[in-house]
Amino acid sequence: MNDTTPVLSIRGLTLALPEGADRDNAVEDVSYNVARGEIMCVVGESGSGKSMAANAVMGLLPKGVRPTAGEVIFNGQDLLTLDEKQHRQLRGLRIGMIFQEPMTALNPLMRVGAQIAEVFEAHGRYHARERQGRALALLEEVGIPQPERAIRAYPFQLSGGQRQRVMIAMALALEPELLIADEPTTALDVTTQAQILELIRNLQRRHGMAVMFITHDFGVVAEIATRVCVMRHGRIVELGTVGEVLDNPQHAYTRALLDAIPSNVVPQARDAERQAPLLEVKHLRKVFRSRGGLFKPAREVRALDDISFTLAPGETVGIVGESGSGKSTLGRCVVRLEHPDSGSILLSGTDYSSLKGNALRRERHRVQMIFQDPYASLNPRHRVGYAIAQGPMANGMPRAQAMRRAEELLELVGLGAVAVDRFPHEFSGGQRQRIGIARALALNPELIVADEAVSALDVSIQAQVLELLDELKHKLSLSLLFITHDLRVAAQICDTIIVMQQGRIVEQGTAPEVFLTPHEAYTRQLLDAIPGRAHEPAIA
Amino acid sequence: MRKTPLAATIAALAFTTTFALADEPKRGGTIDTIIQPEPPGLVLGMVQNDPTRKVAGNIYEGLLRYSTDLEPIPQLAESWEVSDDGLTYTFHLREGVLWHDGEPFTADDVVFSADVFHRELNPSARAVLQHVESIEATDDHTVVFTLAEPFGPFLISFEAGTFTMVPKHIYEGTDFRDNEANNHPIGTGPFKFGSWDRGTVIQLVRNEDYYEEGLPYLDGVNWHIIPDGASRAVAFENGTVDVLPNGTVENFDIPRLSAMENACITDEGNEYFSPFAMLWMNNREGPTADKRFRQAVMYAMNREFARDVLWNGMGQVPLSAFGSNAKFRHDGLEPYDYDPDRARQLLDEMGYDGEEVRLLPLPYGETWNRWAEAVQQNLREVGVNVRTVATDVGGWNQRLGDWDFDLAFTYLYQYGDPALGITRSYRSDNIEKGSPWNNVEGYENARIDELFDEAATAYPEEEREALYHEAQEILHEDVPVGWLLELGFPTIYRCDVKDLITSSVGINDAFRDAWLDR
Amino acid sequence: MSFFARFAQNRGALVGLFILIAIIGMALLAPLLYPESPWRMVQRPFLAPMEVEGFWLGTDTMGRDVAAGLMHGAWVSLLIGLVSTTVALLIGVPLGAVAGYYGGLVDDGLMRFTEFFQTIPNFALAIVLVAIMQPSVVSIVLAIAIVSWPPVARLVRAEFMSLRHREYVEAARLVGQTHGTIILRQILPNTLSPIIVLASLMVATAILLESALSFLGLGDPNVMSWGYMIGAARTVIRQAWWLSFFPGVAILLTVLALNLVGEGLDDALNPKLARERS
Amino acid sequence: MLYARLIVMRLLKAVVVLFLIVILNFVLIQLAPGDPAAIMAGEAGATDEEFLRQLRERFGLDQPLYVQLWRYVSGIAMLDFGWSYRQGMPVLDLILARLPATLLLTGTAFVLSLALGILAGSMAAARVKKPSGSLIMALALIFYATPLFWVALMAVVLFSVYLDWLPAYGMYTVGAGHTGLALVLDIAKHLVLPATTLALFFMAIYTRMTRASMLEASQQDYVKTARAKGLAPRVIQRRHILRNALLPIITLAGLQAGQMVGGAILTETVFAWPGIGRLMFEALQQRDYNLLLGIFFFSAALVIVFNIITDLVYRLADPRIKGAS
Repeated sequence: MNDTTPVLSIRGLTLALPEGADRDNAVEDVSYNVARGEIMCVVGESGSGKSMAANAVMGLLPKGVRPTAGEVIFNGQDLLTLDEKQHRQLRGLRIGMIFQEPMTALNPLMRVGAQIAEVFEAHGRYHARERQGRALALLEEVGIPQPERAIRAYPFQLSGGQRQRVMIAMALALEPELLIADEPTTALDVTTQAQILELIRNLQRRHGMAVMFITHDFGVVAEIATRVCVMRHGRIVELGTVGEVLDNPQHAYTRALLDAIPSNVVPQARDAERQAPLLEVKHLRKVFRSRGGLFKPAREVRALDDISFTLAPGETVGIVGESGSGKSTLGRCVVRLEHPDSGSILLSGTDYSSLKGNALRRERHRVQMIFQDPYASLNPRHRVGYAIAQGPMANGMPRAQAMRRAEELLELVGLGAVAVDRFPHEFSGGQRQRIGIARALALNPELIVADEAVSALDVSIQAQVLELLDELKHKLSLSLLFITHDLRVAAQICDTIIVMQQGRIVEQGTAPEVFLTPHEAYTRQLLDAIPGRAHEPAIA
Repeated sequence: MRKTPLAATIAALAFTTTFALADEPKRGGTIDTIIQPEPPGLVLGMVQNDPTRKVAGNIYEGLLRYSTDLEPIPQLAESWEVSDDGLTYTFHLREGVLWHDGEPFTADDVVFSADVFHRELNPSARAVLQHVESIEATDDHTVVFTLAEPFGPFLISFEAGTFTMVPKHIYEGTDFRDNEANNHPIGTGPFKFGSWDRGTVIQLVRNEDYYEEGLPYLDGVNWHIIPDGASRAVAFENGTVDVLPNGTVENFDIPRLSAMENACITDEGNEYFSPFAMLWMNNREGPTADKRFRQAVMYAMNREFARDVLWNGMGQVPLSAFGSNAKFRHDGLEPYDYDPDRARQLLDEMGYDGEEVRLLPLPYGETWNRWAEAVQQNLREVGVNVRTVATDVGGWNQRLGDWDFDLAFTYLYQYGDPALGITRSYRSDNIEKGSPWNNVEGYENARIDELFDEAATAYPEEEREALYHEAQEILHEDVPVGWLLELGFPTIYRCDVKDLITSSVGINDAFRDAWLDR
Repeated sequence: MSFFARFAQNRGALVGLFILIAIIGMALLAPLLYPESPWRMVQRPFLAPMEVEGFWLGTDTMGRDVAAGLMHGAWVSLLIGLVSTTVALLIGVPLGAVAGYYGGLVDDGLMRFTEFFQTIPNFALAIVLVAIMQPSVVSIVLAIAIVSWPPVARLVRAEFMSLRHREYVEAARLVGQTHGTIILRQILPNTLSPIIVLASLMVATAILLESALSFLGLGDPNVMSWGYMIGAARTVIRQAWWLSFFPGVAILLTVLALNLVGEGLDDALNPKLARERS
Repeated sequence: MLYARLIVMRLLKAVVVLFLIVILNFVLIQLAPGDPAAIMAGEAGATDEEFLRQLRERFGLDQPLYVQLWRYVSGIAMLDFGWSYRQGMPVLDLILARLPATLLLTGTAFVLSLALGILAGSMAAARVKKPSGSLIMALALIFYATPLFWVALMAVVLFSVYLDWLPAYGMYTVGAGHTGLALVLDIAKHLVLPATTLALFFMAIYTRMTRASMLEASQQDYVKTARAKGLAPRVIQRRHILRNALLPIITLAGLQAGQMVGGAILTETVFAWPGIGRLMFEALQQRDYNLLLGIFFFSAALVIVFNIITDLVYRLADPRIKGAS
């Protein structure tokens, strides 16, 4: 079905970064074609330069980045030679683009309909009155529920998935020959992601567009791509059809990336010796009330609704759910960053949920946490050694001893003792997450809560950190409450998995049970939505 | 009975002659001038502050006016007699005078004003009235004042601002201060109250029924309210206003403004009040309690410099407590010339140890601030440790009233006679907390009290002179206060405004005779 | 890139720094170059600039050397600016920190208090305070501080609000650090950049405020500040433009310099850039 | 209706704030040295105990402080602001007579500064790193750094004295007897200098704020979206960047209201503008407590009303706030 005449042809493209950047070129000598009717996936980890070529196509290169070699041919025209005005005539009309963050990509102050109509206006299409009608038709096509209402809505009134549909509607408004989608599903929940991918695939088939799809996720690639271009450090590592690349990767890097993807092979559940539970959560409830104040009626969100489970010493329990499921609130309640409304948390049989003030502060060392964001979890003004040592010091350990402990821990997480005197910004994201782990270990906690501890990391790094956690788990017989939105990650490391939805536990069981023989529809839905799952055996 | 109408007639004749020499007055036109600050009210007698006197002096009248050499001129009183014992004063009122509301002005109004209105409301009038035993209207146009004992300055106390004639038919039996009419003052003067646009302008309009034939020449006077000194100067420069009454512009602007084409300047019209700048020195405690220190201050200050730089060379450096146009001035005293060495010597003698001396400037504008800075520097240069304490009017009043100062600037009016203006600052029975206008410095000298008492009631004038001379010698030696300068507050006006200043109260009743040569 | 390199990228900031150093130099050199009191009447009044050698900026209404006043005034103006800003920070930072860190009712109460101060017109309040306390360096500094702390409190509060849920702050709570330690060691250091930038602008505003108070006659008569010089020269602005011109320019340059430096600091310390870099 | 409820609630809050302001200022003023009676006596140049006693009794200053406070507060509750000691008029009359002038001055200056500031700021944002953009910013910085009263003085010297284009002071030509359109033009002419002077500083603030805010907004994703649509830069600048950039400016403008009333004190003094700023300064000097308190009450009320208006405008401009409820 592929029409082989390329709509877009990138040849030997080199884009120079401004002086002082960490490398000379954003992309170097990149060549690939995107043909009508195909979805070309550009894959790479952060910093690979995968979006740069797309920006060059759109004429939206960041400040300071400029082409130094090569050409970008679109319909026989070298886009690099166009001036801003000529480029503008192509944008929206013949090339459409959708972005990663649907939350911020729409003007918050304009109604959705007006924003779509703007595309027509920009290219002088239709009479002003007709534009709303066209916009409505587009909203219908991208499957927004109640399009008549949506057209009058402001972006904040729509969900993330709906906003991404609006973005797609805008990009498709003038039936462009080329659609560029820059990580369009990364910010979405897995089930929404599946729907959007489905939508893009359908629209692409219906309109016969060429699509350039940029992503970091091989699962998405497997789901949608016709052809794949793997990039690393601004260079193309591998280029081929989806089958070639996924099933028979030629380059070591591609293989490494594919290997790093958490697989479907679920490790056997360890026989948790049935001993007294370390953590007992009983009937935990938590309702968030937005302080409506004078004018807004107070709104209630049931973040936790009668949650009960146990965690045995040395066990890893995974909490899985989409955003809004209450999984993070659960974690925060267990570490006592939030206070539950009712219910109890017992730690080795003693009540941990009713402690307050100084009593709580003195007991806090028993439960520690590994945070999600490697950038926000370390104080940029504190040296790494101090960041780790401050826990023991706050609990009465002399400074010198605490610093020695920090050195040991940094050795343990594989950073080396020299790291103590360095600042967080000198480390990469993966390294920082190791520091975060070291900090959590510093107080010899009975329980560690890991809240999306690997979600912000690139797949390859993610794999390394998971490996470290697994290793430490065995070495130190850690008890872990592992919170994630990613079922595959959970399956890798957890003994037991709890699936949450809207503050309730939907299903819980051993990892193989939940992953391979789910009982509940929602769990199945989650599993089905995992991108590339159909392709999984091939990848593995 | 000594009859004085002759003197009055001569004075009046003298004025008529000056008029005759000038061009024939022209009728019509409105004069724009400035009032600063905005007066609190326009009912003279109820309010006696300077801006009220300036504006309302053209609405209200007294029994007498005073020429620039302080001789009485008839106003509402056509003539008057004084008994030989100096105890009975008989005033014959002008007939046919109407209040602005059309009611006739009679002797009853005079009695009411003096005996009821002023006794209740007016502290300056009270000071004079305490010498008065009775006031009677013998007929519609004759009033007799009987004094308990002779009071030398009695005849000079009838100036409109102090002894205003107010309409009995409006005020009698009412709460004076809450009277509705206060918003629309009713007088007998050449101008009627027109309108008052708060913060902007007070307009006076010609009194068509004025008893002096042909007067006033002007159709009206607009008193503009412009709070900023620089803007006031600009208003004169760009022709918006024609007359800058004394004290309305900063001294530094005066040379420039008076040098303008068609601008005239006069320092006449200050004679009645003769503002006298003084430095209160606290006689009670601190270094200033020592006579030598106070003398040192007199020698340390360069008063000529202050006059020349700050007052444009206008005004007189006084010898001692009596100003140059004060009656009974003693000319034979040795002046306190600028002599820093003498000052240092005196300070050495007394053993001044560098104790801090607080200096309060007068919070009435920049000139006074500069002056305080100059005095501060003068004193520092002879080794006095001075700290200037800034205050606003409220703070200044309170500190003086509480005697919480070492040195403080002020200026006081002389009111034409030592018994009215000068005595109050030195008599020991005038030491009382709470007022910045009495014997604030706390000077106590029994001989001085005696001399001033005798002089006030001595009769006739020749007897007073000797007493006052002795008093001046004592004061000159004791230096109870620093005598800084007799201020020359000039009035600046367009030269085509004619016959502006015709009495010793200057602008306060200036527009009666003024006319525009346009 | 080092802090100074980032700062120096902003050419305006360099110019500002240069001017500021020059002004500080003036303040420091004043006692050496003009050991006599600036209040001394040393020459004929109203000497125009360059008219007499040694009096390059002329003399004022009383024959005092304008140059001497300007140099000594630099010291006073800077001091008033710095001290009042420090006092304002001492009020605003703790208030904002406590409000932002604890949130809830504490925050509500403190913010109502702050809003209350912002409802009274700033300059009017300053005037009243100086009038009540009577003009002196101390009362002026206090008045300026009292009217200028609310923006500090708001800024610090906003920073604390955004930082208190940072993961590193939560981590610090989890390891058992006390609230005091967290406020002082974890959050406060991270709010310093915007505070420093704001403070540099506040010094400038304070100098302007002082001059405005002096203009209305509410300056301290014992110290020669630039504001005093303009206030005193205002009445003779027509005769002697230089008397208000030079101190006016001095204020202008100082405020300008402080603003430029503030912008440079903002560039160099900008938390957003820092976040991107890290 | 949401707005009605909002306004009612805000007004209730305002009453509390105003009440507190009255009490605070009442106490503050009592701390000032001197009292109105002494000052009025002082102005008369002569006084005696009797005179002071009369005045104090008349003003009620002989009562204990709490009685005075209670009288004042209960008066305010009935919208009775008392009498001005010095001016001998009801405070309310005095203030209402002066308020329009201040509203006209600050209102004009506000609109002027906001309009020009936003215009200049968006021009500078569009010309970032170009000489013309830098020039705008340099000018804004200079206006920002120049003392307000100094500009006012210079403006008078230049435009009134040397060029004689504009009147130097006052609100209208006294005695000219203008009516109707002539009066409006006359007032407009008098308004030019004070309003411009007052506006300059605030214009500088808005210019800088607009530019910064627009540069920030232009980094937002939705601007990239708009560019991807092929919209012309002009349209993007206006419809996407400026509109979003205006939100923080509305907030700032609300906060500046109080500053502007404060700035009006200086402007009104220099230009002899008969507004309440000047009246306040005079009342303070005179220790005219009732008048001063009344002015504080009104200017605070002005600030509050202004804040409420800003809030409403913000709500109109930002649909998210409305929708959140």
